[in-house]
Amino acid sequence: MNTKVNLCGVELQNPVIPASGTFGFGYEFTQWYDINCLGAISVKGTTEKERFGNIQPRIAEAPSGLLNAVGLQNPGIEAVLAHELPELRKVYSQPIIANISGFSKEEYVKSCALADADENVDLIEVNISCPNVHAGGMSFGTEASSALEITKAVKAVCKKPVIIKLTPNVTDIASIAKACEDGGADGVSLINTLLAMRIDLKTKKPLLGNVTGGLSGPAVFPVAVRMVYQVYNAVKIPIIGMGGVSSAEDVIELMLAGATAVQVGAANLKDPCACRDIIANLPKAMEKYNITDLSKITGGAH
Amino acid sequence: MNTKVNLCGVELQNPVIPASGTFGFGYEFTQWYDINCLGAISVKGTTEKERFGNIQPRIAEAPSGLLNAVGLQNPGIEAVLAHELPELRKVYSQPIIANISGFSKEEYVKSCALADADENVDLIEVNISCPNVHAGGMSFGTEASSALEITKAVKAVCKKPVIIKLTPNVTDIASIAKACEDGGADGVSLINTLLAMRIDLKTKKPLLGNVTGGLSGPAVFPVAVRMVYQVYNAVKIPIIGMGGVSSAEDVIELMLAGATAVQVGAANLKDPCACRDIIANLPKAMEKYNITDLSKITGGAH
Amino acid sequence: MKKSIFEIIENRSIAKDVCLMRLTGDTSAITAPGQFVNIELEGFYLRRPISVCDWEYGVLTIIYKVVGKGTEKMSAMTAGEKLELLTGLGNGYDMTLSGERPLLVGGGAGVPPMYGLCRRLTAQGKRPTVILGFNTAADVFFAEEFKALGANVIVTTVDGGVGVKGFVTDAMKELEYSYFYSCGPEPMLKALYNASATEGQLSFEERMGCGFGACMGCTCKTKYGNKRICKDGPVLKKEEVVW
Amino acid sequence: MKKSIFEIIENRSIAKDVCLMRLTGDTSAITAPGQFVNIELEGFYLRRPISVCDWEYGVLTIIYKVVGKGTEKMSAMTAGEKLELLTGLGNGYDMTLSGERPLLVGGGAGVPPMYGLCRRLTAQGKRPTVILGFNTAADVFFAEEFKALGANVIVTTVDGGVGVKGFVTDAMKELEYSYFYSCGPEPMLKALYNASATEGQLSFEERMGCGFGACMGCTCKTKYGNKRICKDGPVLKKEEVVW
Repeated sequence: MNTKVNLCGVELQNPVIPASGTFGFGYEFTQWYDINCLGAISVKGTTEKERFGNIQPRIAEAPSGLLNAVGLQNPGIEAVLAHELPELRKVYSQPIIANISGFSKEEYVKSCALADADENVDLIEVNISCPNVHAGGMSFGTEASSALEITKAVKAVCKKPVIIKLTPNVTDIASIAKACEDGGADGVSLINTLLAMRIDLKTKKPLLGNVTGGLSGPAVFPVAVRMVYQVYNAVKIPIIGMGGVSSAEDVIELMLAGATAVQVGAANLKDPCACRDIIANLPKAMEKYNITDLSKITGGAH
Repeated sequence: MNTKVNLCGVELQNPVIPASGTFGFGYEFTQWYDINCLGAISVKGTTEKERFGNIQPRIAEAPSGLLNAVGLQNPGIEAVLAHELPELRKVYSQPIIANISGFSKEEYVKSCALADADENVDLIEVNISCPNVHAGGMSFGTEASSALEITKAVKAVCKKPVIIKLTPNVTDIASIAKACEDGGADGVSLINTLLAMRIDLKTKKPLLGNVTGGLSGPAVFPVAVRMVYQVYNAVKIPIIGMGGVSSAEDVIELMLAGATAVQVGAANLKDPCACRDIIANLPKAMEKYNITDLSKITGGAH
Repeated sequence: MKKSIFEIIENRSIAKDVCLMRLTGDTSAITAPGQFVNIELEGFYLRRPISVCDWEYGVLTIIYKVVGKGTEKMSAMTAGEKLELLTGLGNGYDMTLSGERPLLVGGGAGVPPMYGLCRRLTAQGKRPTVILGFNTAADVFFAEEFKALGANVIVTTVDGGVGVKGFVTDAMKELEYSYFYSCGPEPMLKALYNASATEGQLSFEERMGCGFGACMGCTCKTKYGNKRICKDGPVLKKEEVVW
Repeated sequence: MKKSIFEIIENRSIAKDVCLMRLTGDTSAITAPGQFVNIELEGFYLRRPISVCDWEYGVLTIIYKVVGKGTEKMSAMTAGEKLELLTGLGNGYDMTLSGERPLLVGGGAGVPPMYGLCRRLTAQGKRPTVILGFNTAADVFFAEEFKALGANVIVTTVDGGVGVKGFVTDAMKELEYSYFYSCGPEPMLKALYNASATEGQLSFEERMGCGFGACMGCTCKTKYGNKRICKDGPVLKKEEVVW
């Protein structure tokens, strides 16, 4: 039974990757399990400069999910490369995906070039879809033209595979994925969170400090399946599927829709052992559904 | 304690309205409770001609929600006006909202004109956002220009209030609401369902006959709150909020976001008495949150 | 139709992936065998529609197949736990058409509603023959219970492990009957439709949204127009079925 | 930190909207008073973080306020039911700094962690004074339990229904103490921060995502840099707090 997949030329022992922003820089999860069972890790979203992120509260509950408005809290690209990734490398030997956000094309280019030159980084995920920052972020991901522009600029300075992370808060995600492919992207990852909001009935004001936040968790899974399915029809580059994945069955469902690998986000926050358990359950689920080679099922529902 | 609200000049005894497609033509619900407790009823989506709708299966389960791809099954506008609404009127004396869909501007105009002339119809909801039909439907609702065009055309033949029902599957719902307002709409209603999909792991094919379907239920509620909040910032006309409403607290939350009235959809399918219970719980919830007049809280979170 | 709370009296496995649950509660809305109940389960948005096996005043018996996470959860419940049910859903079988010697055909998860029907028909003095179709011997259940009602019972298994080897239609060939009633997977219903010598009634399954006719999720075409399996069905007359 | 299943031994109301729950399970990951557990509840996506009141080998005591649907659901649970907990979360109080006569200040839902702390401090031969602040007499709980530990206990209520009328800081004025430990609503902590004559530790609340440091949902600024309330807190030293 084979769980190996090839993601943009990088072999993963299985397709399960903790999603950026739900796994820190990974090494703290060694308190829960040996993280070397993971397919890869997409580390916390990183900007050129250190960011504190948004004011509190940053978290709200939702039916079958949660809203977050963390706002890219991170120590900045140099600290990430100098301290966080070496710390992760001490306990982890599988691929590392840097996750880069920015507020201008120049910032994306600068951070990606630094990540590309770092020995600990295997792939670069470029987040043009963060809903929780007020300049840049998601705005680059809502238009095909700006998605194309960022992709081209980043690809010009990167030798490692570049994966563009897309927002679901658009009318036509397939056209944006196509623009990324046209710009030279090696892959796309989707979906980031759905822009959402809760109101505190006691104060009668928005519950989150940032007013809106990103909805993730099982609630968004059927939207993720649909978008991965649509994007698979539109592009030839690999897709990392994500959005509410919580079980080995969900991994298989997203791969059938068109994903080559799968990220697990909110589930890590509900259960620190989620990724380990999903990976452990994969062979059993494969057997149940008569799958012998996971790498062969991508797009099988088309 | 006042639960009355005024929706586009029509007084409702409370803001709770069963959403189109989840309540049939209403009269069958009298087997569960006296439907005269409702604020209004938005009846099954109606097209010019009779439609069978999509092939089976039309329903799939989802975390905190369901997908449907019914595809506007209905007996056609003439049969609705001649048989269904009179049947409803026998047992129901509160306002009736006709819900009109179409595949061309001409069809919308024709059906709306017939509804406008019918004595049983109090308001007209124009659905430019059905995700489950392959021509027309949602495509009119994903562009401000076509939303404007349909609105203008319909308004030209209607004396009764016209409410345009919007899709959430867009990058910028506020701009589309604004286009409807510019076209003379008396109100907007949102959100219709989120376009979604499930795959059957046994057959490895899309579970729904229509491939994709619309996600509704509590899963989408935080997206509905966000969109109602954004649209309230963009337009002055009343908003009917909907999307996963399941409790009196949800009604209050959507009204604080900007809704004048609220539709209840998926909850009717899980529990036939959902609307009755929400209405019965409203005074208690109002008391808990120090609300004496529901008509005064619209947009209170801004 | 009624919405009310039932309490589990017993819940046990009676065959491979098949459980029997008895509950106590208000059964007054159940008016005909072949109707179903729709069961709310915590953690699942849609209710689980399960056919009524039998009922009497205050007591409901259902038999359900464990096919997914919802029914798995049901199978782990124990006496004393409570469930919210919608009862009296669907049309059920019309018993007035049975004649003296009706044939009852149940396949797999379609066996349970035949029991409540068989009990009522025998109580009316009819002499039903019952064919119960399963895949293997491990799947067989309720054959003895049907015999205890006084019915003539034929069990079929696809692999021949018990009873007649083959499908339910293989056991029908030599039989004489006045009318037929059936419930089972669609291929079985279709074979039966073609093999049957008389008029009869067929109970269909479809993915349902509400279970009480509101959402049009389970509509199918019939010779008498569109019908909602949950409300206008699940039982259709042979004469109206469109395949 | 550990993830494991606990079984409820008892669960009862001890004051208005306040319940005490004792559970049996693996408490080995709990290393300091002031830590918390994160409880999974069916039907809710996020766990409920609840401070540890006290623990011993195999037995955990928590006291929680019923504030929403999750804690309402918890309050309806009974002995024998099981819950999945993450245990040993947060830093907890540093007891090495207490001195001989520490002051422990708990307000409302901040009272419980003071109990486990008080028991351990008295076991070390310290002589703690405990101030327990509530709104009204109906809200008061655990005053007798603290007295049974041998502590000097002062109760305050805002309306003066029991004990000293006013806030916890009103009861502090004349006291002598070597150090302070506190837990309670932020306005209380702030007042205490200003009124306190010594160094001390304050336990903060914030809306949490994960409860174990992964999501950065509960980060706050301190003089020693950004800290995650769930992992680097919930206890901060007075010297590092930024209001």
